[in-house]
Amino acid sequence: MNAAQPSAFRDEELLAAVVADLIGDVRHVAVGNASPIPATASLLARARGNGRPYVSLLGSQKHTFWTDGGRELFDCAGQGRIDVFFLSGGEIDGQGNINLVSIGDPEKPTARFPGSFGSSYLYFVVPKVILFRTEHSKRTLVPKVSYISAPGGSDDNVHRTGGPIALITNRCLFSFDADARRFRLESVHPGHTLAEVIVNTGFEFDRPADVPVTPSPSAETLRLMRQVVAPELAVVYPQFAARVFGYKAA
Amino acid sequence: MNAAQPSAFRDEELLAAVVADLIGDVRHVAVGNASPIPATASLLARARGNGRPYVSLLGSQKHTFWTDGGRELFDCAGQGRIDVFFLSGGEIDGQGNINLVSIGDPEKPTARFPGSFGSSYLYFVVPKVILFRTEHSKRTLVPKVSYISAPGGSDDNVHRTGGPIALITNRCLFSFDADARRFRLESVHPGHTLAEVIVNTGFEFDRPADVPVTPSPSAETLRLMRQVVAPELAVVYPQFAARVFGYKAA
Amino acid sequence: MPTVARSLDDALAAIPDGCVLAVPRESSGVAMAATRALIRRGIKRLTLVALPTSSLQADLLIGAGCVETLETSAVSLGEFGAAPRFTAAILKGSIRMKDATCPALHAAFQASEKGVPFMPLRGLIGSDVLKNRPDWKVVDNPFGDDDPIVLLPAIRPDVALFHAPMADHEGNVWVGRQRELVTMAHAAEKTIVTVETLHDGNLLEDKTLAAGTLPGFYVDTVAVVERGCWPLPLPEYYAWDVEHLKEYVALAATDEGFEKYLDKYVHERRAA
Amino acid sequence: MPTVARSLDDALAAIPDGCVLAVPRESSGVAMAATRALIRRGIKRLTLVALPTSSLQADLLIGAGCVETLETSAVSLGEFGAAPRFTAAILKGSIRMKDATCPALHAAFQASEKGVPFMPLRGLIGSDVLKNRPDWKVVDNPFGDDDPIVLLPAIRPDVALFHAPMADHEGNVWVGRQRELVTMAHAAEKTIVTVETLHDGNLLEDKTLAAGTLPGFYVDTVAVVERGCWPLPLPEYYAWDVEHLKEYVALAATDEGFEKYLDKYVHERRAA
Repeated sequence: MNAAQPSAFRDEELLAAVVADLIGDVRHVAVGNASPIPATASLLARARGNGRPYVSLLGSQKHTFWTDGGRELFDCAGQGRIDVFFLSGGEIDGQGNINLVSIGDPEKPTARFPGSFGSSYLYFVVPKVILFRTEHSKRTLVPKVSYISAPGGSDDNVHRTGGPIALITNRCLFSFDADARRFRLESVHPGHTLAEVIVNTGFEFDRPADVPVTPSPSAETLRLMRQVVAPELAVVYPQFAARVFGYKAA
Repeated sequence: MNAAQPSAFRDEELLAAVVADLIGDVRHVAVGNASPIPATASLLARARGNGRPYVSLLGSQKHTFWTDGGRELFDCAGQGRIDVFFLSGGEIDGQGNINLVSIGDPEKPTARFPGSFGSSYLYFVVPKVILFRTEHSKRTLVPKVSYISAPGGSDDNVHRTGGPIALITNRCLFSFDADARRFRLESVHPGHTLAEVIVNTGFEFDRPADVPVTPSPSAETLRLMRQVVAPELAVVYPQFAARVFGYKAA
Repeated sequence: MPTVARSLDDALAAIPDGCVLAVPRESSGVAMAATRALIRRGIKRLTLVALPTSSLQADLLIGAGCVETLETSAVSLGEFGAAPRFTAAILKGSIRMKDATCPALHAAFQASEKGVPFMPLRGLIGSDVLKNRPDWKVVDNPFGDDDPIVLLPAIRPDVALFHAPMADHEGNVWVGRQRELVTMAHAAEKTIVTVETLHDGNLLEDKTLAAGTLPGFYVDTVAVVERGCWPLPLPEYYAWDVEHLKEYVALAATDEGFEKYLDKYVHERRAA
Repeated sequence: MPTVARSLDDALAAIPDGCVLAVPRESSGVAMAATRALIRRGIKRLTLVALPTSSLQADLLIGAGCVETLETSAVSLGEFGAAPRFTAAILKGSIRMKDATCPALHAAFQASEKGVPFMPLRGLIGSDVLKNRPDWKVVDNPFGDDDPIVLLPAIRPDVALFHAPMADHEGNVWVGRQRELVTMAHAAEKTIVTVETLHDGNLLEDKTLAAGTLPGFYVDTVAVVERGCWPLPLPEYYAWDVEHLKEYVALAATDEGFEKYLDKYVHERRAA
């Protein structure tokens, strides 16, 4: 990530450590498919909590307890039994709206993404949704999304027990103010600058007078990730575990 | 049943044969708990149809295919996949209303039955509901039920794909005219009389000028019941099979 | 994380007076040993919701004065006849009865399972079941034209209590094809399960067993109670205790006889 | 009564042009051999409903011109990238797309399973998913106070088509914990299943297997097709064919490449 701390930790470790702190003390974290950094963060939270939270890694039958078919994830969230989930977006805008569908007129789009998956629902019912998008550019962080797969905020009369709490990118961490429906810059990752964040962000955001540097992961956090989490992670993400943690299954 | 045909067939055989004819050519008959005569009739229909209809004997895990829990019976009916069901009532009235709850003011009843079970739903969605009540008296067949567990008919705008088609008692067979919401006497069982039916029925009903005698079961019907149905029935209703058909499991 | 309780009483500590307690029909595994333990403890003012019917369990709890409100579709001892304490309580007016119909209860539990405030159901219109349920509503189907349909509010019990053939040390419970137990646990705030036996190994790691397993995630406490459904059956494991049911029916016909039954089979911890 | 078909083509005869065809996500058993057979037969004008997402199956059917309307929550080849024929068809406007969200599809199938005209679902309000679905309605929750909620009309497919590990000679199909397949079959008019193998004996008579079995009552036809999900996985039995998927992605990037793929893997009956 930067020249100052070449061997201390890797970018992925920093991001996972930041996400683990965002997770906090909860009962159940669910992580979508193909999300190795959120998975690392969740397993780190579990390692810190001596088995709490439950971590469901979707797409891995071994790491989910579902036995009621594909609906159980959503039913479980509807019951209030999923505390943290991760979402991303082809576009994310300054009101926390996410777009997983298309760019341009939805009837005649100029680009198409896979689709909204469960976001149009989960964004409303999971208390802590962490937006995770490593590519931090004006292409991804836009003033207004072309298509709202799920809105960042809702009118007061709309039943909503969840929503975005933060957005983490390769450059910085934003928190989300649900009342103001705006992001606030919390910290800039080591090796990156405020100016760089401003120039690469397509939406307006709040920020403190002095923007802190994202804290580096502690020695204990790094030890847990490398010794406890990496072997667990390798079952689902062997290439990632090998590349980031140098872990190879026996 | 009567002195005229002492050894030809038993009451239960006559009733089962009549019910089997009411079932007709359908795909699926479901029979509630503790209903040996409807069960006999359904298995007779299946024996005649070379395995069609499917017969579900509720309360017997071996004779039901359900694997989706207690709701599957009702979901199955809602899908239009149950063609025939049997209901009874502490009271049944001339409009086909059935009462499985209580006598008198529901707030301060003078008698209480177990409850409506699934009748308030199944009566609406099973095309052929056969009412089966062996006790034929003014106590059971009343002008107006004290409590409607399920109504015999509905207004035109009410979604209804099912309802009563007939009422069979120990004395006679009534058909049900859904448009007029009235019963019509179809036949009186051998050994019983029209006068006896009139005096023991608490509601008004239509009848032809000449009321036929319920046809006796044919030799082939009796053979099927005694040789094919009795052994199948004995798995669920051993005492009934022994008493009526003299069948004892090896 | 679910715990395996040291004793049945420990497991039942999470069922307070006055709570909404969901229990299954007898063909799905009724926690009768637990029921007797609750009566011994003197539990009071239960809102008992039996999905969708009940038999001896409701009758015992009612007779012992534990039930304030009962919501179910029927209470009956089946071939053993009417449920005497239930019938007596209704005629005396000593419990509040919310008569339902089986699919309505299934749907109302599924509403909680899905996190929605209500579920629609066909039928019911014109019945006194509907008429006596001011908490159920009739609306015009917005996808139809002059098409009334009933909406049922979600039932979210405080505790679900049932008995199953086995659980593992992680609290995963094998319920087989009794899938209303899965829905009941999904719908309830807490779930307490008694089981015949503890299974070594993780039920979720065997793909055949996993298909019939309620994940421990939904389970708060498991307690091992052999023949925990007695004198009711645990289908495919053991049958009704016919003689006992006959004795119950004879005794429970009167207030005094029922007290004798409690003394003999409940308070003395016999077969509990 | 369900039949065990003599050939895959026989089994698929009940899937006509223009029908509403329901298929599952790739982790539940996608009938890929059957999909290639349908393309060979030249099936046309399908309304394809993928519960709740799709990958190679939708991409192949779209590329081969079999699909008129697609309803699903996402089409993606996952780690292999975007679905090229799906993306091309959307940009060209050659299919009608009904974008949904996963729980909405689950609920709409459950509505058909329960015989109700609609199901409620939280969320969605303020999204363009909802805005682009005039067939979905927002009503005021009659149990709430100024509480808008979405109602989804039931989806009743003409045919459900999927692949499972095994079936027996009575047409009972073991689906394990993939229970959306049970709901799909309940919701559909007809159900056609390809399986790896035929099980001797009746699946419903084994209490452990029964818990994961779709009863033959809901199944019209079963056909045995070994590795019927190839090149997709059948979870817990076999994995993705990674090399094949890479080849697909490379070829399907262009119209001409996709035709080559069809010639090589579909029309030549290779591995079908």
